[in-house]
Amino acid sequence: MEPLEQICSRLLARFPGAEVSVLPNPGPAAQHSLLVGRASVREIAEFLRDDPLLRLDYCSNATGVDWPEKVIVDVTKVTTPDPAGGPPKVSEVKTERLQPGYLEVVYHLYSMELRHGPVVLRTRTVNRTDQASVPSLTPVWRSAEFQEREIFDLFGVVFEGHPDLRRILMWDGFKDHPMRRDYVEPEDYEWEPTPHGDLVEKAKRARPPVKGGEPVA
Amino acid sequence: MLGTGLLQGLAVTAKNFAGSFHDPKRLTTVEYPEKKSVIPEAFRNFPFLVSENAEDPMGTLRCVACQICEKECPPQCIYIEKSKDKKPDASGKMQIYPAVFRIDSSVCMNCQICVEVCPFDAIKMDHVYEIATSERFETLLLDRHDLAKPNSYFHQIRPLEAAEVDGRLTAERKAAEEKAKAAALAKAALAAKPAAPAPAAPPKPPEQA
Amino acid sequence: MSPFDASPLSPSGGAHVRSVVDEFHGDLLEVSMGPHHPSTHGVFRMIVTLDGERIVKLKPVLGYLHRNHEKIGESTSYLGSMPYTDRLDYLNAMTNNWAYALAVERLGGLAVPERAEYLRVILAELSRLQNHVCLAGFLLQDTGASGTPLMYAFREREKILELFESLSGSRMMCNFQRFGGCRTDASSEWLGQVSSLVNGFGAFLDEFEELITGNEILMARTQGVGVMKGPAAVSAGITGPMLRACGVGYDIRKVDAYGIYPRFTFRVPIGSHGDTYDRYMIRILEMRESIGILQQALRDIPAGPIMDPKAKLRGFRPKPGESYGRIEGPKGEIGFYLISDGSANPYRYRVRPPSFVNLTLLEDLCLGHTIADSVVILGSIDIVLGEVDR
Amino acid sequence: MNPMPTITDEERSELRRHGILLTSVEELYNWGRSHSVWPLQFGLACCAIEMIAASMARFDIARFGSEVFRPSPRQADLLIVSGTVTKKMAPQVVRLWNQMAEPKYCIAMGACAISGGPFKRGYNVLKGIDRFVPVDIYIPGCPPRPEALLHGLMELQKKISGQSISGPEAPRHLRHDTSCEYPVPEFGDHDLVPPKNPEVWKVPESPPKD
Repeated sequence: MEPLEQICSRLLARFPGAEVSVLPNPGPAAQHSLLVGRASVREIAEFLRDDPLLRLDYCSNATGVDWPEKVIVDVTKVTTPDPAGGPPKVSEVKTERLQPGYLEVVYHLYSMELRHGPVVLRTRTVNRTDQASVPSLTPVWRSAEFQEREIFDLFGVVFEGHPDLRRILMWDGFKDHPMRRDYVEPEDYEWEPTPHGDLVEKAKRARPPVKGGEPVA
Repeated sequence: MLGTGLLQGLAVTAKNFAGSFHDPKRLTTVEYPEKKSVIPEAFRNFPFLVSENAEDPMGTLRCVACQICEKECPPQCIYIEKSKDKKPDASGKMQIYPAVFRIDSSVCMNCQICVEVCPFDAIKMDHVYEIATSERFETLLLDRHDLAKPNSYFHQIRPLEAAEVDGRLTAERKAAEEKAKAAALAKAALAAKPAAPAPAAPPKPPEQA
Repeated sequence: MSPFDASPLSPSGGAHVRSVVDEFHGDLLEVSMGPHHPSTHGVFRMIVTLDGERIVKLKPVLGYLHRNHEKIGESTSYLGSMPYTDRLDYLNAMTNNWAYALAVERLGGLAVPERAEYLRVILAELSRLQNHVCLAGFLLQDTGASGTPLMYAFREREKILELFESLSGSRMMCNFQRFGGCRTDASSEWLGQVSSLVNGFGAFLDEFEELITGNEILMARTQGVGVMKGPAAVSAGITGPMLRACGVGYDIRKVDAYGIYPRFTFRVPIGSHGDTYDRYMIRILEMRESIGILQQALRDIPAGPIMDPKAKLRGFRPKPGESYGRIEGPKGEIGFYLISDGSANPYRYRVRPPSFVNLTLLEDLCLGHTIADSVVILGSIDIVLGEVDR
Repeated sequence: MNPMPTITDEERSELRRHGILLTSVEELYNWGRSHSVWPLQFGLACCAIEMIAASMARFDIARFGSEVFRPSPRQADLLIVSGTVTKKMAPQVVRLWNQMAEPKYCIAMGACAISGGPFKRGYNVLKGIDRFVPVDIYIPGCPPRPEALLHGLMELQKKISGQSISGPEAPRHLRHDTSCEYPVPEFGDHDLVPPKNPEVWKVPESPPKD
């Protein structure tokens, strides 16, 4: 299969103005991915599926990843020349910036016809609350149908153009998206004889210790 | 001809039926509870704590309450509280011991990870599986008294592994003794030389994680 | 909307609405099959709309065994997730272990010694044997052959489980693979037992096929039932024996050549009709190929270490990055997608379950058939709910 | 009034050896009940495969009179909860239990059915079926061996044989003050409503022993 950079430049030539970039994977697996903007992900997916050199006709895996907003501390080194003529002083300036949270959808694409892959396709929502939507790729690869429903259910990503977007694993009246990292479980800890971590506190709260009929503070 | 396949299949069934009266290959039933199937040595069900001495199980537990298994246990069904004081272990070294050691056998997934991560060969997997009970809270929460089983029992259920563990532990203890002896000798030698610039390093404290 | 309109589920349009249902406009009956139903292989539910006895609409309802595998995997160490993978597809702990180990080895850049690779192949193929033989038994149970074929299948399965137990300590939940190798080494005695089982397995398969393959009732129940076409299957991400039954020769053992599979000569059976009978036959033929792989592996297995010396059991913290590892499980492509942020727990832990994706086409396969056929079709998909719902 | 003359178990077995069968209505009734326990054909997860294995030729649950796995709860006496009960499945399990006719028994097979087991940390996992259904026998293990299930079944038979058919200790179905209907939980916004049945689920007052 051609390298990902080449696919990326071909995509940029074919879809001018589309947001496409290669997101490197620093790990030893070196499975780099194509980061595609929401607006053009459907056309790009169709191109990847139909291009004779790629023929990525099989979408193996579709999944969501939750990236909550976080504070990133940028450390920049500032060199100030010493007025006394000595070696220049190097000081570190820390600037904090808030990286907005977003939900990411990852597709692993293979070609059954040409037997190559994977190409990892990623796309992101604007935020995690009111604009958590991306176009559905179910019309391109039907195997995304259930998997996108699962992402909708567990992460709360809304897939525009999905033919049947309902909860799939949890019941219909369920309100939360439990795979998000800030999900809080219902409290249910009356009997925890081997508690660990934050369970210790929760177990105590659910069942205050009793000694001789009197609650112990 | 229609029905040949059916008849062929019935012939196989008949062969198996007849065979089930005499052919040991087709006699598969193990008549539990009168007869029990042979349990392989590797079989694992629930963990137990190895104690050196059957008479004083609490005093001779190999466990030093290092809490590695507690941390690594995937379903988090182990709960340990360290003791405040120390007791001599099998080789006479002063060690912390578990004041509370609980395993919730109604949560345990029999995965053997506690055994693999234990650096002291203190926790091993048991073979007992007849533990159905009608009382959940009392019976299924195992404390250290329920969990302690002597090394002789370990030898009985897992002879190969127990022999290997015993050999290794004896070698380690011997090496530790020799090291201690050598250290003592060196110390004595140093003490004999009053001009020694610095005292010898203190003996290494008992290994803890 | 008329119930005979194109199902909104199918992006391909209404191609699957058969003329047979167009002729009648009788009252429709909605039946909820499951989650407690003897032939849904666990807690699976289908909401079936019937016209007479014919299915006009079928909606699978999942999640009755959704036990939060992925959420737990994100709060557990890499090692701690290994025993959980046993419980995904609980018939094939060994292949689940292998897929997970493969993903983590890619994430951490670990190598696997040769002997461990051979052991993995042996265990995976044994796993495939017992999965397929169970599937054949369950499928026949669903067609109405209550008891006998399933009994014979379980008789053989027990022998394989005994081998698993004597090597790994547990019949089903093996927890055997480790990152960079295997947990314990197999003795030559154990390998001898495997070899005698493998040599006898062909005779069992002959007997099993004699019992059932030529059976006219089975043929009538399965031939031409639930026909799947290759292009639809590829688009729907169907993998494993299901895909190969409709003529697409895609086997990850050949395509990805993971482990040491290129060293073995084996064929990939391909069906031509894509119906339920083909799906049954593919499994029987795959078992025969597995026997060949096992014989080659048992012949060639070298002596040596079984763990990568770089690998350590505790405190595994891979560098930030991600990896996707997949293998050909008995049910199809089982993959694990991991994102590491450098800590002891994975940031994202995702299982790509074969039977979940294979269910995508269930409605298309069942439309126009009778409700009794839907049970057979579901049986031939070979789902395990532990993996579908996770 | 003189106390009723009683026969010890030793005397009874001694008589039985001589070919004399002495029995009471209670003994006969319990013997009949305990040796024809028909389980519901109901599998949830991994343990269900071991349950199937127990009913197959090698372990042969038929030797205990329990091979008749009934697909309908109306015909079954025993609910073997074999696997993880999720919150989505819990109402259905309770409904099945309600549909079974008395006398009925429940075996919680495997860690998940007892307490949620390894999956108890999951947001969709019920921490033990005994929050909604009274459980007679708990079989720990993940999964328990088929022999362990047979052992659990024998424990259940023992329990049935020990029941008296009158008085305050009588089993549920012989009393008028108890119901065999249990409230079925409903799906809420975040959890089951109610999350447990306090009539059935009684946590011990005393903290766990050392």
